[in-house]
Amino acid sequence: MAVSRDRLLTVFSLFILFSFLAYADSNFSHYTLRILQNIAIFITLAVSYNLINGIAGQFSLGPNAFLAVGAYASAIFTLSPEEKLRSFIIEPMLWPLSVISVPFAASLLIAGIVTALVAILMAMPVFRVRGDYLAIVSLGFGEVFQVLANNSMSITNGSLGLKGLQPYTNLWWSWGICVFTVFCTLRLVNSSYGRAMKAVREDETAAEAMGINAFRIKTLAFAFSAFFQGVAGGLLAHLITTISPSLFTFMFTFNLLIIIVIGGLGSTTGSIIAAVLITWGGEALRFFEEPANLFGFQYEGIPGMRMVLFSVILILVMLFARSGIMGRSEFSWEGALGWIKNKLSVMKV
Amino acid sequence: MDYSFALQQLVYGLTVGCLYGLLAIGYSMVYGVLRLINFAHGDLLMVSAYIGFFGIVIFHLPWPVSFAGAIALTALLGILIDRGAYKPIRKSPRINALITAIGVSFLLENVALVTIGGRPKSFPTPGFVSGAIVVGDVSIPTLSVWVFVVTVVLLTLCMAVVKKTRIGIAMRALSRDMETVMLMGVDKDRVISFTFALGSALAAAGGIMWCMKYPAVEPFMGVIPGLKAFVAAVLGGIGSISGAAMGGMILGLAEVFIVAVQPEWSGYRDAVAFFLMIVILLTRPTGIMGERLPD
Amino acid sequence: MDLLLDINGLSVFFGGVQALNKLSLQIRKGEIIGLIGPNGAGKTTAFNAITGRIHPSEGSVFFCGKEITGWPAPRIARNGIARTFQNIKLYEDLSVIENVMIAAHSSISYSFIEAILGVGRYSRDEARIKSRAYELLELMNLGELASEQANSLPYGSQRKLEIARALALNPRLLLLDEPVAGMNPTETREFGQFLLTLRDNLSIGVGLIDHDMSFVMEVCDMIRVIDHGIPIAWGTPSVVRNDPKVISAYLGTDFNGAMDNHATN
Amino acid sequence: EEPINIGALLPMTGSVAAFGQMAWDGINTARKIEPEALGRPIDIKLSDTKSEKVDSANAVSRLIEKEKVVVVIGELISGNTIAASDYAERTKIPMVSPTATNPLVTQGKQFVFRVCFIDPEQGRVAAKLALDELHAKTAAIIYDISQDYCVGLKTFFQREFTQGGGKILGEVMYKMGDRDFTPQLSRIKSLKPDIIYAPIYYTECALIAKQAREMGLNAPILAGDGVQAPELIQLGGKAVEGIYFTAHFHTDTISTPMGKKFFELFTKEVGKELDSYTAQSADAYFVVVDAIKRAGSTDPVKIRDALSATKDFEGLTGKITIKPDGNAIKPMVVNKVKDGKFVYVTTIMP
Amino acid sequence: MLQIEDLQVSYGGIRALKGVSLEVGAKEIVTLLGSNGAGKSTTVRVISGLVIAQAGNIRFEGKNIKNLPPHKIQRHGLVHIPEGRKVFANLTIKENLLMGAYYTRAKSELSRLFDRVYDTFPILSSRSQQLAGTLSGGEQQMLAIGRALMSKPRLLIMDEPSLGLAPMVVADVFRIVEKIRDEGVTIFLIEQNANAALRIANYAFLLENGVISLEGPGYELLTNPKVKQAYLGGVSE
Ligand SMILES: Nc1ncnc2c1ncn2[C@@H]1O[C@H](COP(=O)(O)OP(=O)(O)OP(=O)(O)O)[C@@H](O)[C@H]1O
Ligand SMILES: Nc1ncnc2c1ncn2[C@@H]1O[C@H](COP(=O)(O)OP(=O)(O)OP(=O)(O)O)[C@@H](O)[C@H]1O
Ligand SMILES: [Mg+2]
Ligand SMILES: [Mg+2]
Repeated sequence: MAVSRDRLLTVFSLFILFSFLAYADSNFSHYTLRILQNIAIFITLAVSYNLINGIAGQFSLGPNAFLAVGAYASAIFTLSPEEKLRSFIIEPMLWPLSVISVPFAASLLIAGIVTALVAILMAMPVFRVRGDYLAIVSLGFGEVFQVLANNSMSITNGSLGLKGLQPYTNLWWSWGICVFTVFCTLRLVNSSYGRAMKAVREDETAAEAMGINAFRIKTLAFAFSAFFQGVAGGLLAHLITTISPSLFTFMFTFNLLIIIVIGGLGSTTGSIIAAVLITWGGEALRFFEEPANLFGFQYEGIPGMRMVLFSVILILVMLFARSGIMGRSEFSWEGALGWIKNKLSVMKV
Repeated sequence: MDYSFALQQLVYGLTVGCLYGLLAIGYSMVYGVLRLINFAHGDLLMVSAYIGFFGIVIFHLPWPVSFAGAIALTALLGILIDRGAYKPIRKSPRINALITAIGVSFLLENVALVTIGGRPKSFPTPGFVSGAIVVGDVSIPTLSVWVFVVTVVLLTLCMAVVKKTRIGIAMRALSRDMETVMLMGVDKDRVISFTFALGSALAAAGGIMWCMKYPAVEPFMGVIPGLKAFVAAVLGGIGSISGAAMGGMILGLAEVFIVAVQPEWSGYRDAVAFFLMIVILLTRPTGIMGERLPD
Repeated sequence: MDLLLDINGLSVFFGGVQALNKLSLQIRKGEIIGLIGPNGAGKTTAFNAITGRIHPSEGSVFFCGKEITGWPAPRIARNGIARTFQNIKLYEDLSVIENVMIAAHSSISYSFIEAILGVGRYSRDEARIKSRAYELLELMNLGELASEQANSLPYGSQRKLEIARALALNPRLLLLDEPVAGMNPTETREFGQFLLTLRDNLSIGVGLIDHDMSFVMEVCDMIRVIDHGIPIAWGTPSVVRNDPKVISAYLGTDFNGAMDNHATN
Repeated sequence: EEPINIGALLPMTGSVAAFGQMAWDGINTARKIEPEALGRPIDIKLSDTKSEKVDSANAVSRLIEKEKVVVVIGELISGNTIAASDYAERTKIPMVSPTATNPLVTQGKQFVFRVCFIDPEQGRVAAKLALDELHAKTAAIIYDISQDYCVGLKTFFQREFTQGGGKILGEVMYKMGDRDFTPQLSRIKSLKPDIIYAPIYYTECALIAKQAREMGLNAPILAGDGVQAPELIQLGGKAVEGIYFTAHFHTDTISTPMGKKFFELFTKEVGKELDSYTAQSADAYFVVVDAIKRAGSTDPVKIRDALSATKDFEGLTGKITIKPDGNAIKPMVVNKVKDGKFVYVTTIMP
Repeated sequence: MLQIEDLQVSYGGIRALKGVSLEVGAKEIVTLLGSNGAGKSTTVRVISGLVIAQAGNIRFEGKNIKNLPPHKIQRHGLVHIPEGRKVFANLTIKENLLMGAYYTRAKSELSRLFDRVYDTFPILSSRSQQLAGTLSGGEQQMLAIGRALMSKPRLLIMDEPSLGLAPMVVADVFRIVEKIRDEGVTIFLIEQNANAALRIANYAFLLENGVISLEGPGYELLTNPKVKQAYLGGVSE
């Protein structure tokens, strides 16, 4: 009974979300739409990154590598042969790649699969070490991929990057995939596989003593998370329509890390909320770089203030919201309805 | 590759390695005590470089005063950062401290950017470090000798502090069990402050020598050395001081020899360095000198 | 075939130190076998070697007639050996019921694709795992705490939860490492009763390490004593407690006096 | 009066913040000289790109949508300019980059312009300079593999130099942020080239020169426009003496009244020596204002048309003509470091 | 020597201590009994400052020490050996002992302290350079006690010193506890091994559900039928 009610509420709120998007699509400015799409992509990235870092507890610092692999895979597969011919001005592109061109949807799928395969290959070395050592090994892989992208002129066009991608990514693609990712992640987390991931996070020895093959479960989490990061990479590439290795530095990883920790490590809901806050907030903070008239004072606007404030806010949030916004808890209709009822009854009294 | 060429590269590699090592020791020290990857460590190098720069260029202080001031002020800043940003969250999960550290790092960089500006400043090099000693075909820059001597002295000093003094013993004890250290009547915050001060002073000393060698002072100058020092610290086994120094040496030498032996690979230099690190960690999952923590 | 576990000449080295020296031990169905010895004698090490946490340097471990020496830990667990740990290892941040459900992971029949889509055997399996977990919690008197967070339980309940979790594996052999450490004599006595019923109801074999001698002597059918990794005695409780070697290495000379004293109380 | 809004899309934070700050000085000073057009004041809206692509794209759409700018000046880095230009192109708002020299920037675009020459052009001139003026037969190259500017320039120099009969003995690379170049330079030293081509930015160039001279590698260094900043000399000191570089201007060649005015004002207000990023950004501003005036309207499409009809505009950095493909044709200057100063050597006409 | 009045502590929302009052007289062994999770460790952790009390009073030799930081309390001569020994595994025995005497600077004083500990535990002296982590459980317990003695305690709090130790070692530990008491150190002992504890205790308290439910001289509790049944493993007849 409660199950069918929850399902109904979920479907209903998705309906609201997509109606809102339909309204936004025809009424909002392009700038706002772009931010909305960024939000969707960052939710996708954060939710899948949270799976490996928060749920499975493996401190990976390599999502920039996955993002890069996905973005390049999808971009290489959608670019028209003419555009490839034009932009590879230093070394021509490698043959079969130079003539292939597939539809966007197919390229996203390819991006996901290729990235997941890369993750499976990486799992072997990465999961041989633990904790901070795992962090540094995965960070190392992120750097290695960036260097490879810079050097493989005939595949990636080196630091010149790929340009002229069609702006396929739109509100529907980005939010559709975002919702799909969240859906899949939640299902996985609530299944026995998700529980096994949490067990590995809490105590690997105890998990193994309960018959869980920790390496397999970690690899599953890694590949699953990589798949969606790859797809998100494809979306991002076709949103900004040009990519180059410098897009995928460890700063990108730091941003994602900040999102999932602020949201509450291990909470998918938290990742979603924080992705929205930080993506939107980063833009909102631009306000402080503009000249403004505050209470009669002429404020000159200091370029760079945005990042100063961002770091101060980041530190303050960590000092005062110890376990992030959501801690490890998740949104549930049960909880939300209870909360609303509570508020209502308080108001009545 | 002939003999003197190899020796020459050895000199270069050791110099870079010492600089990485010096930074890595501080990293490792703070990590060893607090299990905190202090991402702001590299930025302390930047701060000390600016202080040294202002001391000499703006306030016209003699360089020993200016350098000592830079080291002292950076040590103080290290303590302040700990008290302000890390102390309140000692009991939170480690990842929070990590994010806070990233926040502190962003803050230092961007405050420098907004107040001083992004254009690089030229760091004045005192005369006694210029020139070179030539032995056969190998030229040893005077600065390299200095870097080497200072590193060895500071390393020995740190090892002595940690191994022999009471506060050093307390530091090691603290790394395992904060609560019980308090039960011994030891004020843990004083020990931690001391650790931060020492680590930051090392970063500052490293920063000043870094600037003498690469005299461009700018807000983001600490990022790459910070990252490299982190790698070096991990390579050596985080928490181990001699390991950190050794990790720095290995990284420095590897970077130099990769390019010297295979110039075609110079574009892959970082990749090879990271690859080497990955290989070492695969054979020794807790670094070269890292201790295995039983559960 | 009642023989569950059959260890022969098991040795373990750490660096140059021999932690376990040619240990042999058999555990049959329906039996509780004690493993005792001074601190650092190698008892926990023996459990670790049996369950695949560490690799023995010599010797063999047979389980239900199959050689399992050197198998990885998860595989051994899935084959029916469950254990608890000397210092409790729960999944601390998870709920009590989740702790138990996790142990059923090896019994699920759905793939992760099915899990994501929520089709196929997914729902049926989940329902089965959940009801089984509740059953076990009831058995351990933890039913009411099902949705509590594991680390908020008092110590004794945590020990019980660890056993419930181990039982969720449907093991044929249960290895308990100091289950009553930190319990007072009354709690210990109750636990002993519980263990005996458990053995009889589930007809499993139990291997037991503990330093609480009145407990060990009461519940164990046979006892193996080791010292510095070397087996020094084997027999029924009454034989072992009077063995001079055991007295001098482990029990101490005033032990039997105290025990008798206690028994007559 | 309703002001005319011009967007400035600059990296004010992040890895190349210094370039952004230089450019911002240039645009601001230029605005003081030409504060209005069509009788309306000009308002400059700055938007930071964090030296990143995602933020470049966000920032440009914010400028266009929220700030209602009619034309955008920026970005400085080619990759970021490409990332931003896509949206400008779609919304038909012209964009003028001061310094993005990569040929790909304007490729296939109607609304994207630049006031700098492009890398193939500069590479060609540099090769000619090396062969004819410096009489080099062999060269070694050191460049930053992670910067499209450096990779592009290196490639075009290599082609031209080899075609002109020169020989490239070897090339070594580094990655942005590296500070130690000793092994790369050792390698170059062992090759004994007549000349070292270093198509890189000023900070690295200063450090490379220093490290090269310290190890006794004394071959002349030839660089590109990326090194023209006072920091080259401040950081490099004696080591950068004798470095040749292709450039957009030299303060001595500033001849137009407007240019002189700018130079005076800049020296007075900012007090720094004029660098390439400042000068070119100022030129971008002047070119944009000129186009608005000629268009007689603030309609972006008309501005675009006017921009593409820019002919022999007397800018700070010389006469600028913009071709229909968006690229600029302008004279190239060769400078040299001598006695701690940038010295004018010659001008090469397009 | 130590007086506690109406001590209240909660973890989050859960009340662990609901008003504990007790007193420890000088040069005695006083023991605190209670089942698992009754709040024994919490009580002593509050005393030594590791846990903050919400209400109540703690006086040590007349001075109020409630909610002082742990290192200050220790320097008053109130030394706490935590549950589970907690020796510093990565330090040598000697360094562990030095940690105990952190503020003793005078060489002569220090060597006297060392001598005393080495006299009590000769095994520590012969292995002074060994890493504490490699000691057996019993040896670690001796080290923990020795380390506490280095701090010249007037009141020694011991939280389950016999936990996880072999029977022979347990007997040793209890002998040592008595010996230390005889040397003039007051001892506040928490034990699950209630039989042994009550035998050596001068006075005992029983903690149930966060309050003291029973107190009296050790031998009295030993024969109290309620205690016998609930804590000593006696069978109800
Ligand atoms: N991972 C390890 N590495 C090195 N030595 C170890 C390791 N595990 C155990 N040892 C050593 O092996 C010996 C046996 O240890 P084990 O834990 O099996 O003892 P135990 O009999 O369980 O003792 P206790 O009753 O105190 O639990 C000890 O000397 C211990 O220090
Ligand atoms: N850090 C904590 N957070 C939350 N609850 C706690 C914490 N420490 C103890 N508790 C709870 O407080 C109660 C008292 O715990 P305490 O450790 O004092 O018991 P104890 O009498 O020492 O038991 P034991 O015999 O197991 O050592 C228990 O219910 C325990 O679960
Ligand atoms: Mg054991
Ligand atoms: Mg306790």
